[in-house]
Amino acid sequence: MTDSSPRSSAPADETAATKQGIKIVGFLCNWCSYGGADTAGVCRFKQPTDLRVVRIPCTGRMDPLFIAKSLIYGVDGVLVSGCHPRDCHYAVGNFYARRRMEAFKAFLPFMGIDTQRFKYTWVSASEGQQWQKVVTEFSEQIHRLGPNPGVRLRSGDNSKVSSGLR
Amino acid sequence: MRIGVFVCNCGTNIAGTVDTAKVASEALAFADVVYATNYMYTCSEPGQQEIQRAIGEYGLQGVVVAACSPRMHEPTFRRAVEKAGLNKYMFEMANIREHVSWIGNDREANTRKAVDLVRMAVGKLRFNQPLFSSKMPVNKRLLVIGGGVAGIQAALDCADGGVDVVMVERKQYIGGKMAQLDKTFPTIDCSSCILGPKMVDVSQKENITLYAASEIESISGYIGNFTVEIRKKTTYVNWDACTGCGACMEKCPAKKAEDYFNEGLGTARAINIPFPQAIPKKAVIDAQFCRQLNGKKCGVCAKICPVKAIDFEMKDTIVTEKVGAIIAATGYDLFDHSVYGEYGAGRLPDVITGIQYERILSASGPYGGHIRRPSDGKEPTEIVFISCVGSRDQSVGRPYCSGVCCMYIAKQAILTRDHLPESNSYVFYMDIRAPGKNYDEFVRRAQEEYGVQYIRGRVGKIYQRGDRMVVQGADTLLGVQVEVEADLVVLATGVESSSGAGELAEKLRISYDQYGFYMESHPKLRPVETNTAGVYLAGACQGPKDIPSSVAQGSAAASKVQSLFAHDMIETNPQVALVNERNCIACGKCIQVCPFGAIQWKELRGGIKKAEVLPSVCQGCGVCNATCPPKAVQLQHATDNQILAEVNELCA
Amino acid sequence: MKSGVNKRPELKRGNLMAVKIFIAADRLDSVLEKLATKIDLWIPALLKGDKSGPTGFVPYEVGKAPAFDRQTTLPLKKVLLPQEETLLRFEYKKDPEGAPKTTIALDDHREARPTLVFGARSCDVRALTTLDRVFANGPYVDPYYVERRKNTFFATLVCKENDVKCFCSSVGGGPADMEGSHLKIVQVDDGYVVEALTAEAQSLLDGLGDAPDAARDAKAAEMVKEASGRRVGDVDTQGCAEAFRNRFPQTDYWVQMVSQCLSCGVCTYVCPTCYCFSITDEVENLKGERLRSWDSCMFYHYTLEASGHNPRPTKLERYRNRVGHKFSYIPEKYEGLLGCCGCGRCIRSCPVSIDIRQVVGHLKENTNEQ
Amino acid sequence: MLENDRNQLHKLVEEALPELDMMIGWAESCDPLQTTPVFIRDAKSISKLTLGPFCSQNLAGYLVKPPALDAPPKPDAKPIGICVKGCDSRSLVALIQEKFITRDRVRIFGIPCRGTVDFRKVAQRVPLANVKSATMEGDSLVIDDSGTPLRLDLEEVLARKCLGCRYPNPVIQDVVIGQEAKPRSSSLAATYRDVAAMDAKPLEERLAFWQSELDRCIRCYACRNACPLCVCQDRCIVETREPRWLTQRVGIPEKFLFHFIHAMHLAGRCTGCGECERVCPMDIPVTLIKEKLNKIMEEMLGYSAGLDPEAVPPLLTFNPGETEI
Repeated sequence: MTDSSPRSSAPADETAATKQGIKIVGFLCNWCSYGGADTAGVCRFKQPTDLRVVRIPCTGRMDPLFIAKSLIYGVDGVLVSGCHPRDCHYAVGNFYARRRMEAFKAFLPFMGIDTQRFKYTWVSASEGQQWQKVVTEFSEQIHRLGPNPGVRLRSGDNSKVSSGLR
Repeated sequence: MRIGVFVCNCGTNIAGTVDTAKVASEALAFADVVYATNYMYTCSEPGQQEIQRAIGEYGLQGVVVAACSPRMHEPTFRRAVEKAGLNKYMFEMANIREHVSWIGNDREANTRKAVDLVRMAVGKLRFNQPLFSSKMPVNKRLLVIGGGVAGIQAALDCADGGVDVVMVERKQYIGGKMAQLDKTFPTIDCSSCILGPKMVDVSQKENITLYAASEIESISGYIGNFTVEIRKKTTYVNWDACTGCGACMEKCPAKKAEDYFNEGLGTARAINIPFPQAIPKKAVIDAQFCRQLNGKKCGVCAKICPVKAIDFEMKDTIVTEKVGAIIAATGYDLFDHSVYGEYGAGRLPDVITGIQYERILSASGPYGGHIRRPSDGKEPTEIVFISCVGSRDQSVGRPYCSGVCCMYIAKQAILTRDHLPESNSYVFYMDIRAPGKNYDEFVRRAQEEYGVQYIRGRVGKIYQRGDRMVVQGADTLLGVQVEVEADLVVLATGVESSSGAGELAEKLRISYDQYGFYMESHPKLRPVETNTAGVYLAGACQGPKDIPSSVAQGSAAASKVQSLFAHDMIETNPQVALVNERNCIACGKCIQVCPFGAIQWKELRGGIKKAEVLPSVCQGCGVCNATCPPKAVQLQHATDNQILAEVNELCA
Repeated sequence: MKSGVNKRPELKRGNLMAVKIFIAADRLDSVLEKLATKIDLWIPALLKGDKSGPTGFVPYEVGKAPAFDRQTTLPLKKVLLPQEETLLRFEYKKDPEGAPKTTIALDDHREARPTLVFGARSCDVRALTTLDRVFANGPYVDPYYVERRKNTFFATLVCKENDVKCFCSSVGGGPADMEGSHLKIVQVDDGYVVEALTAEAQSLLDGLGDAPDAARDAKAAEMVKEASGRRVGDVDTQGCAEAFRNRFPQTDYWVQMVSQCLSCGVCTYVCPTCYCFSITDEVENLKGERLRSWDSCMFYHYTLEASGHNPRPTKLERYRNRVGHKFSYIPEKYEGLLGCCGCGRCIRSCPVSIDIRQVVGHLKENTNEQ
Repeated sequence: MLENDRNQLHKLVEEALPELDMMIGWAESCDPLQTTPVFIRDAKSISKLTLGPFCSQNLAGYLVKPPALDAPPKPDAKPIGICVKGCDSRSLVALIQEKFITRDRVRIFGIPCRGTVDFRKVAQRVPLANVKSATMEGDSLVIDDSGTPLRLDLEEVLARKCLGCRYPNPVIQDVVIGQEAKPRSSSLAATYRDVAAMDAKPLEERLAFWQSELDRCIRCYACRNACPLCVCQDRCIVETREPRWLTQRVGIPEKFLFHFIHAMHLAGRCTGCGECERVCPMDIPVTLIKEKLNKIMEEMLGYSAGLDPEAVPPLLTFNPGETEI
């Protein structure tokens, strides 16, 4: 991607307020993706500024409930990134993570939470360019979705929906 | 908690696009932050002194530095706060350079993000706990898995240094692939002449215990304290008695046994010592071909053996060894070229592999060192070498370069000319990779002094015509199709990971790449270490390598082991999992998922079971923490509360 | 805050002529709408669409139909004792100069607005006598409760029919018990006869309707008479306090009675007299809140001590405590008043059909045999 | 038929009781539509044991809940007898699989099941206040509320989980009482009909649905405590401050997170017994949440919990090759 391309930055029609409001939390494994994000920085690959990184030792440490917690309480997007499968620093941590996150991803929309707000990916410490691409695309995706409404009820929005279950 | 925040300008690296003064002043408004400032170069000597001064002056109990990546300077700052009397884990870093100032030019947005990152770091720090390393003794014995040249080098280096070494080799002899080679590039010295003495050394060193014809059954424990079970495979010969006299081989009536050492070019006896210099020089019965073991009446060897070493009732036995470090030197295998239909799919008898050609060239080989072709024993005059057979070919799943083939083809072509001065050699190649010392000169000699014809291009087809073969290929430099009528074709089959490498990696709990080669800790800076502490790599198990590199790695791994063994005790990393027994429900899920076997059962009074982490084995990945349903096991320094605190700062 | 903290809220019974009105069934909604303009109005209502769904007390909204046909799933205690309430807010103030000293600002502002619960049942209202003893009568007076209590009025239904799990009469109440109520509601064929029992309540009825005609008045009186005469439940609670003390150490009895308990909080959360609470501080950066939230003595964490010791480690101790609390400790402390109103909710909602009537009923039997 | 089965159960339990530590089964309660679990240690109480469509409780959980969980059995302890329906037996398999209990610790009395009654569905047709008795006559449920006896088709008042039941017969048992029952479903589609209906709704509607449903949650934890596989019980992280996942607030986010925790901890382990939904006093379809995860596990990883005591729950293992899960 190039810096001159208008599409590479956040949509122009967005108000400054929404731009300011978007917060994406990134859970990055220390060995690969955190390094990849560092590499992207060292190479001065420009990225949107919405991402806030939490450093974890391994995606195997990633309990999907961290993602649930983030999205339920209104973080606008969650990005999890680790070592490529078979390159895990701990041999197999990302294999566990892959299953857990894949199942979680399929589960999220059932509860009414947009699955597009969550992404997991694999980026190695040397893939600065790939990291730039991931962050840029995901940030754009979240900007398109806008701020996460979370799950809070707006006032007066009580039992409007009846159960069609029994 | 009294927290100090230090925001680094990093010259203009950070201050150029982040308002560091504003970050510091906003940080000062956070709960628990009692001091915040920005500084030109926080990692500099005066910068560190500023942190230490503030710790003293403000009674700081925790420090946040907002600067570069923690992968860069976390150790620096940890040392700095430790010097000022804080526990080094009462420190957090906010990465506002690689993750902020260097990736965006919007000063306002960058500053906002930097403030958020500092807030998250402060949030996490509130839950930090001082952590302390513990010490445990080191068992100064080494296990070397694999008795090729890399393993031999490692074993001898360590044994010379006074380390007790246990060597396990799954074949009945040590020496590995190098023992099968005739000469070595680029010096053309005799492989067995340089390897032989080392093999003898292995057998004669008192502090080396050799288990040949043995495999690793299981490995448990951790750095400094591994327990290894070794399966000694049935040889049907009592090696304690066997003198290697070879009388049994001479009389054995089963003469059509597979000759593995000669790569199937000849035949062996069912009871066999594969080559005269074999170490250990002990006979082994091949159960597949032995008449006695296949229900026929025989037992000739048992009758002839002067020391009564033959034991047809022998079974596998398991021995247990305790070691403090492990070197994996399991070597490589060669690509099976039968997947290439264009090269005859393994059906043309005179299309052979490079290693078979080594055996043909070898004076101790099946043809006594005379170059003949396998089909009819005729001396070849036109010989074609084809490089990159199973290397650099995505279509067969081998996209990597095997690194050694260009060189051994050149060597074999030179030797061919030495043996058969009238012969012509042709080499079909893609590129010539000869980056070692004197390597390129060597290849040039083959071309210029020995008249080997190098043709840049792939071979499209080989087929039989009369008693010769037609090799059709392209010369991409001339842009023409070429055809060579050859008596013998040698395929430079590529290097692939040793069979069973994956299973062994799982026993060792180390990772391996998609081709089965073991993963080093860091491709540049930790090339012989693995991510499992106490397990090191040597030779081609880590990736294709030639002899000098393998030997260098063997020595490198040995030096790693010796530096480990220079300590009587080792310090453990305290960033490991810890079980809160009160919350543990003994479901055992952590034990089930731990990639390192670092969690075990512990029994309390009354038979109540709880999980227990072995801090010296735990590598700190946190899979257990993510898995534990009541979160009784917490990864220190990345606890649920710490991660939640960071998330909470963003939810607020 | 200081005034009236030591005495039980006075619920004056007016000497005035009783004021009665009739509300036709089809006018109920408009009457409630009118009432809601005078006072914060709560009604029992379906919490989920279908007619057999769970019910509870909710703030009235126009168009919301009250569910008078059966006892609510959840009790009305949350009107006085919300499941979660902020007791106070606090904020650390840092010196803008960066000096390490911080000061703290507290805000315990609260507001109790006049509230009417329209359609309570006598068991629910009677249950408040227990809560009053704990929160209002000293020695520790809870201002949050007291202020709401003083400002809350109850229009109570005379119970037309009870189910097999009701036992109000066994614990001192009854289907027509108006103890603590301000208005009495009698359901007649085509509407409701509502009668003010206190002076304050009388003003609430102003302009809501006319007096019932003689036939309806007579019908209402007849229904009240029927209900007053109805004895609901046959649990013998005489001497239960002492019987409990005897049973206390008999583990076998408790094993036999409550082995099936799941240790969940249903019985306590649906109980109108259970008031156990927890207090936690929730802090975000410099600001925080002190929360009071429902807790349950059936939970392990309720009695978990900081040391890790738990005096009631299993459901047996916990369930025993619940029974003891209602049928022994409270009566012994408060002149024989039982800590149970006989509403039967704990029986109705128990996932494993534990019946507190049996547990209490057997307290006295064969005490020595067990 | 039911009578015969009950007699058979009494007889078998009578024979087995001397070798048992105790027998866990169902007994009648004060509510004709619901049973209560009963723990039988002496022969004279055997007659309390009952069978039938009101035996809704899943008894498997009693084997592993505190205090049993905190005190390991003595080596010489006798086995525990337990009655299980098809769905209950899967919970038992899961508990054996996770090594909470050994197979030889339990003597399993398998009860082929024709479905259990959801009393809330009965309540939609008849006010529960006066139900004096409820009995089965063929495929009908006869309710006596001291008026004309009301006849309800059993199918109409079955619990939701029963409608898509694939395993009415116990998958593990020592003895079987009565005749084999016919599965109501043999396909994923039938079993997960409600999940599919939910999936078909737009995202906003799903969110509104769960907001409205979970809004009623009072965090009484009955769903958790009734779950035979919620083995943490008193150590559950929804109540702990260390670690502190949740506050005591009763806002929608807290309730969402609570139910996410419950669901994720059961992912790949839930056997779909429906206890969480049955016990909910607020009538929240909490099992539906787990059904979705069960469906994901079946479709994505080909795993169905509680069928194979030797299997490893799918989230406790991995397969390096599954790049396209």
